[in-house]
Amino acid sequence: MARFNHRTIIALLLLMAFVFTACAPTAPAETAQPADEGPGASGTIVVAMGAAPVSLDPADHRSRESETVIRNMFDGLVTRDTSSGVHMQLAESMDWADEQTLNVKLREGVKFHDGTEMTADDVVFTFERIINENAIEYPEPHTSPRKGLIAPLESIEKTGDYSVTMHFRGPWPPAMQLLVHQQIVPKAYIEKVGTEGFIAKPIGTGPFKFVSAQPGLEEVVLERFADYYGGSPDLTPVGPACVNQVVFRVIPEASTRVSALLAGEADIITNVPQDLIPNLEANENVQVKTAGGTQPKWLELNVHMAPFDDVNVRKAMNYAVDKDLIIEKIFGGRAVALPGPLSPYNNFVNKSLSPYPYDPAMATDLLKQAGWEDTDGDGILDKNGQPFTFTIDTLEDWRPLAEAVADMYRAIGIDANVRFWEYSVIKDQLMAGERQGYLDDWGDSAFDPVGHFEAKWHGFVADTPYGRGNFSTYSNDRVNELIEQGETTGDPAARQAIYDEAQQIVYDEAPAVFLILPEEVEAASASISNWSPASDSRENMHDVCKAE
Amino acid sequence: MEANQNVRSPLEDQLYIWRIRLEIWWQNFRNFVKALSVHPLALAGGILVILYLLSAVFADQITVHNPIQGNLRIRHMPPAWEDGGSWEYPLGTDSQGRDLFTRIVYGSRISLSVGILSVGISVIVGILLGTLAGYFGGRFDSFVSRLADLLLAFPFLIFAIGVMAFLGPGFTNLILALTFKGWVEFFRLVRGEMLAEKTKEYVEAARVTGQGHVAIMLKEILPNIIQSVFVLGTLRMGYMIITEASLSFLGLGLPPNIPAWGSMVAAGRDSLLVAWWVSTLPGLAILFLVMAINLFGEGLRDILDPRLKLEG
Amino acid sequence: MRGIKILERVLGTIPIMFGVAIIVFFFIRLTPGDPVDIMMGQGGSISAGELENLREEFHLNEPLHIQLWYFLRDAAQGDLGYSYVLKQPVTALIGERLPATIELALGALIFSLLVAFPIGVISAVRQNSWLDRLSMSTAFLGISMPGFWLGIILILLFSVQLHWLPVQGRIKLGTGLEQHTGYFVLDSILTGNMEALKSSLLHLVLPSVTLGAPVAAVIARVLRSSMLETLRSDYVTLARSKGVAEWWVVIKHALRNAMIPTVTVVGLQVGILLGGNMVIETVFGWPGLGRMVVKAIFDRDFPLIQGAVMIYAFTFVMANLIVDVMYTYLNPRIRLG
Amino acid sequence: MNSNTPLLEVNKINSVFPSGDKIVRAVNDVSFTLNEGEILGIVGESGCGKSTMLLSLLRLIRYPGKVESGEIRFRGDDLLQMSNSQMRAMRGKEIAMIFQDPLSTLNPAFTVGEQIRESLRLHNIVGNSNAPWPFDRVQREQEKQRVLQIMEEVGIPSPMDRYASYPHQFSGGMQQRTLIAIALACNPKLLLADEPTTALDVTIQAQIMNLMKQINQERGTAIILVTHDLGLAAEFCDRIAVMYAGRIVEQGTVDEIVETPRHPYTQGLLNCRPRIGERQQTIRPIDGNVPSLANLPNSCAFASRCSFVKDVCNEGPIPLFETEHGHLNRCLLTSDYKRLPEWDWDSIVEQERAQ
Repeated sequence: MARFNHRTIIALLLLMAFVFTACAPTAPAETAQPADEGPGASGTIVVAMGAAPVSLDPADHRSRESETVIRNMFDGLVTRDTSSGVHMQLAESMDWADEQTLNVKLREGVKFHDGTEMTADDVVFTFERIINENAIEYPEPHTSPRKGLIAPLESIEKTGDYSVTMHFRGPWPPAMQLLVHQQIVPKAYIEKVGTEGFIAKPIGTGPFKFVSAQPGLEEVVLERFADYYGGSPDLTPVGPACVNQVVFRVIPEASTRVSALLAGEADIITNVPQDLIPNLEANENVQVKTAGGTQPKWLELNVHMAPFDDVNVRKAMNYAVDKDLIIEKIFGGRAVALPGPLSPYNNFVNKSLSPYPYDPAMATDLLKQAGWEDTDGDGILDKNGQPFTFTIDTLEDWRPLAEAVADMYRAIGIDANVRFWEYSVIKDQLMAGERQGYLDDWGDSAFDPVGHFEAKWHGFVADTPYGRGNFSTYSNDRVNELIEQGETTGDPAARQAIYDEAQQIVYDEAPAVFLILPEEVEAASASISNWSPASDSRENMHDVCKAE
Repeated sequence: MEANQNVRSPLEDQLYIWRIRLEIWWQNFRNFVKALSVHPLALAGGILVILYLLSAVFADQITVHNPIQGNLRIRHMPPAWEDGGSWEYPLGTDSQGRDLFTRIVYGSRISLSVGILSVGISVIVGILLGTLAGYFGGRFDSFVSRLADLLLAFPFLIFAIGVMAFLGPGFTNLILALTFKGWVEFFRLVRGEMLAEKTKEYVEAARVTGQGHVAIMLKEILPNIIQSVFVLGTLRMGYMIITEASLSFLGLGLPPNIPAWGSMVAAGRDSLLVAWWVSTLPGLAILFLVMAINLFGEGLRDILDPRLKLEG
Repeated sequence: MRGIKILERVLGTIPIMFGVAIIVFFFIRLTPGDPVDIMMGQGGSISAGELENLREEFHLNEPLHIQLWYFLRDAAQGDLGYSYVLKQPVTALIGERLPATIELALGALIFSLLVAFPIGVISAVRQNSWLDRLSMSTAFLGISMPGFWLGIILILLFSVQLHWLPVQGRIKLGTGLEQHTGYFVLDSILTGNMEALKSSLLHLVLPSVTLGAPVAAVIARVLRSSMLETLRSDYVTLARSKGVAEWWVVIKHALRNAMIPTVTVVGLQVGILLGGNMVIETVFGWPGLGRMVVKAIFDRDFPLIQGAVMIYAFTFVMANLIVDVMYTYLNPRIRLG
Repeated sequence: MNSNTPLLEVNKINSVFPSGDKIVRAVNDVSFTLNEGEILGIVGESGCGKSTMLLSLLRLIRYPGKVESGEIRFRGDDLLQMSNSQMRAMRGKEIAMIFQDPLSTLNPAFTVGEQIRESLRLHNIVGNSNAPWPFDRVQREQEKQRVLQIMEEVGIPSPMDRYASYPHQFSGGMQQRTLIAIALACNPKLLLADEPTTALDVTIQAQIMNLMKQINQERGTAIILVTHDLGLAAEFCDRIAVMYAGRIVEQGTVDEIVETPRHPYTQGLLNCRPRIGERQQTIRPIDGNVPSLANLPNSCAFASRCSFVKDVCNEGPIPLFETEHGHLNRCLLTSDYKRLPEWDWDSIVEQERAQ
């Protein structure tokens, strides 16, 4: 009797081990094989990112991290250099036949990673795969999430082996800026292996070709593409990539990323926490670089809920925040104060606007005009018996900024405190106008008001992009009208005037406290050369080299 | 004199009884303290626990600064004993320039109540269900055990997020999230011990003398089991306080106007290289509290446990 | 006889798994937050129409019980659906990430047992000696410091300062390890790839220590208190009177009986090892299931959450089953419950 | 080792337990001798240190207690001077011990057969292959046969299928037989029995006593039986020593102790034992209770309860007086010191105290 249970126990344990492994159907996949040393190329660069890419299919994602990796494997018709703007890439030349049709002349002799040549068919296939309904068949037929980004594109037709014509529903000034974010995919290859095969082993025209990827894309290994056509002629040096292998690895915890850099396990790390920058700068074999940020921060006030229904109160809230102190102390000087609703780096920013100065006295006066005074001497402003309490809702990521702002409000007698939420939970309550104030950011990677300005400051209109992120429930008819005009006027000067006026109105009505725009901070080991952090979420590894 | 002595009114009887009880209680307390003094560690533990309780109760009297109001100009000031530190902020300041000593003292209020409440509720529920399940067995036992398995298998984080999402981040929701699974451990421990104790002779002896089931459970078996429950309870106290840190690590922490050690440790982690004290000192506060509770518990156990006494 | 009971418990896990799945099914759907909206992220403009057809695609518009029916029907055929965000079949994702979590949990369990048993036994045998005090205070350190704090400190010390151990990840680049089972240590042994073995073990050290420390602390304390009991028992005196050597008395007679209450506690700790390692996986960049579940929960990626939760439930219940079997094996008096 | 030296010679051993600031003198100045094959009974109320004395013989007193002084000569060599490993070789091989509550003394986690076999393996009774665990199958088989044989001897029915069952599956009597089997595994010369039958009911008690009698006669194993039941000791033992408050107050052959008890305590014990057959008998209990071992008077410890107490009893330590040959007792009155005028009382007391 005793012998019997010996055997069952051992049998059971073996069963356990087998079950755990059996239910893990991993096809024998290669981990990062050392790539063959291409001519003149040297070494491997490890880029440590804070979050994992979602997909490697250029048409099936909307995440910055995915774009960071994708734009090293795939090139688009045009590309952008953060300093010098948009340049031709796979397109040789582009000209507008009229405000709604764009003729594109493709570069010839460009090869995909599998050696096949890129032609007009691939470009047409790429864009149709984005704008057609249910064009992506894996895992279930669905439309590309990027369709909205190029919504005005009505159709695209092949006009020659190396030329295509794009037809738009109306004038679309930001066309160039937004085409940068659409990359060309190989038609023949996708039709052969299907989307499932494509995302397992992506083929593109970029400087690097795909080698392998860990589950959930925690680690993506790319290898130098020897016969790369050289990239955009305007961006020297033109030619194949400098380094032999690039690995994008995910390290979610900030201090671990920094430690990985200091320990030499990572060569480049992204979104470095402000507090750790002094340490990195002090270390001689580490270099820290910053680039203009694209995530402006606001504290949006609910304009339909007292006390923020009064414009004086909203202005006072702007005057009460010492942005320079926050920039100097919390961001170590690596941020700029927001002049108004648009980020200073946006092409159509209203240059006449300057940030609300820090003037607590003015703030107190404005509040007094609005009827808020500390009548019962308890240190908190009150109005007909009601104390001025203000709960700032935000995400844990913006904890330091939120707490600093709350401190400053407490200093002028507002009983302010902060609550951290999960975005998906708080979003519905914000849209329903149930909350007082929400501190967050809104991406502006296209440096153009379209896709950014209307989502924040246009009144909310269901089933349209207008006011999708408008948490202050602010709506001004004139501003709405101006925004709609701005989207369709082609002439840049006219657009500038439209947006200037819109920004002025929003500035004066102050539906939000315009806070700061932190810079993108990245760090790399000293052995890395000609690398610079990109603010439009593209870690351009094309020219980056690593001295052994 | 003899006569009226036994003619006492019922009230006087009650008083008399209460006086006797008081005396006995006082007697027990005195030799308890005498026994405690012999056991140095327990004494140290006890004093530390009392210190924590005092700091929780008299937080505003002890501290000078406001625990919530920050001042960015004195951000990341090192503790007094390091260069750059000043005795006005003995333990330095955090990333918002708030005095760390004040926040830790106020933090004891929250963390102590988080620890005590969540462990307390878990212990009570755990013992109640564990005793019944272990003692009676049968369908009730298998039902509760399967429920425990279910809860144990239910990822804690989903429930925590659910609670935080539904009711918003806050103190009571945190307790709810912690006790949701907390009782399972005590349930399984008590059930396991009850199964083992049930087969022992003294339980049969008690049944033979006609004691009811409830009496047996409470008077006979529980005193023996309370030992390991006590050990696990004191360990879980620290664990509960730390879980609050993990929750704020994932973005679900308590709002900053409720200073809690867990969120302080989590918030300070990024600047460990630059300002080690912001995250470490609240962590040490947790450490000493857990250590104090365990040492005091250890001493209490040696004093109260009859078997550990030497004969004679 | 006992084998049948074990089989009973194994089959018993199926209802638990589905029970958990169904509870989770309703729980996450009722929690505020809309997966499609999160997936769309913030940037750029997106017409609500597109949101609508995405919801259509995920059957999110149908009433809950219909959605449940879809889920159960597919799950019965082993198809747990596709992750909304990662657009890969859930079974594949979990299958790839589960071994990492289990390898870390096993590493932590082994570390904690290797540390807890000697400390527990010695501090009981040498009660109130300086060794007892020292081991107990380090045990407290293990209990009271949050995982991420300990992890970051260990990284700063052993990786950044001393360069002894790697900072993060499961293995260094370029070891050319062929994965068959997903367990790197096992794979490197199977394929005889010594370099990969060395690297995967080195990468396992710090995360296992961080995850295992609180578990070791608890086991050490419980083992110590039960050892104190058994060392005082009569059968230990009998063993001594038989002429058994003192250390053998402690190991064979006292420890063997002290294992009984300790095993239950170890069983509970296994739950923490599996469920609680999301924080450790985040700090050490360990591509485990825990971290993926956290992201899935915040993304309201329902199929992925359900799939992962069912696997977690299965592993939890299996771990408890193993503990119960060990409990009856250790304590002959209790028949398998 | 010639035949006339006694098997065991215990000479003024003292066992003490420091607890807090007081010192508990559990065994003080106990001396006695035991010859080959002889059965000595040690009788006394519980708490008089008899069990501690037994454990002291095997040096099994748990820290912080220790055997402070004295000699324990087993076949000539003093056990107290032996090294630990030598002492371990003696335990179980030369001197074995059985205990009062068999259920809590048998290890609940191991099978009965296993616990008996362990003694054999410890002292390599059956063969001596020091092959490690998996390869010593042959020796284990032999040992198993030996165990089955011993189980047969101690009267455990059908040992084949009882070999692998666990202690909690045995009855009280069966468990005690197992303990005896464990003790006899290595055929020791001396068996220490610490109230072996107290936990058993009378019928089983008789079986166990007969078993021990049979072992004594067949194997010549000397036995020290510790019990509080004077009647049991009277039937079973050759000589009896009465212990009170850590001291031996009377020692002698069974007949001397039963017929002519000298010490008032022994007489008290005899009186409070119901004799079968006599109808109305008044049992006169000894009132009062044993003084705490922590603060023992150095004078006669029984004085407070003795009905013949004189003030001289409380003056100083009472030496052992030999009334008949070998019949010692520690009471001034019964030795009737007045009847032996020629004894210089003071010098005897001085001399005794001087040792």
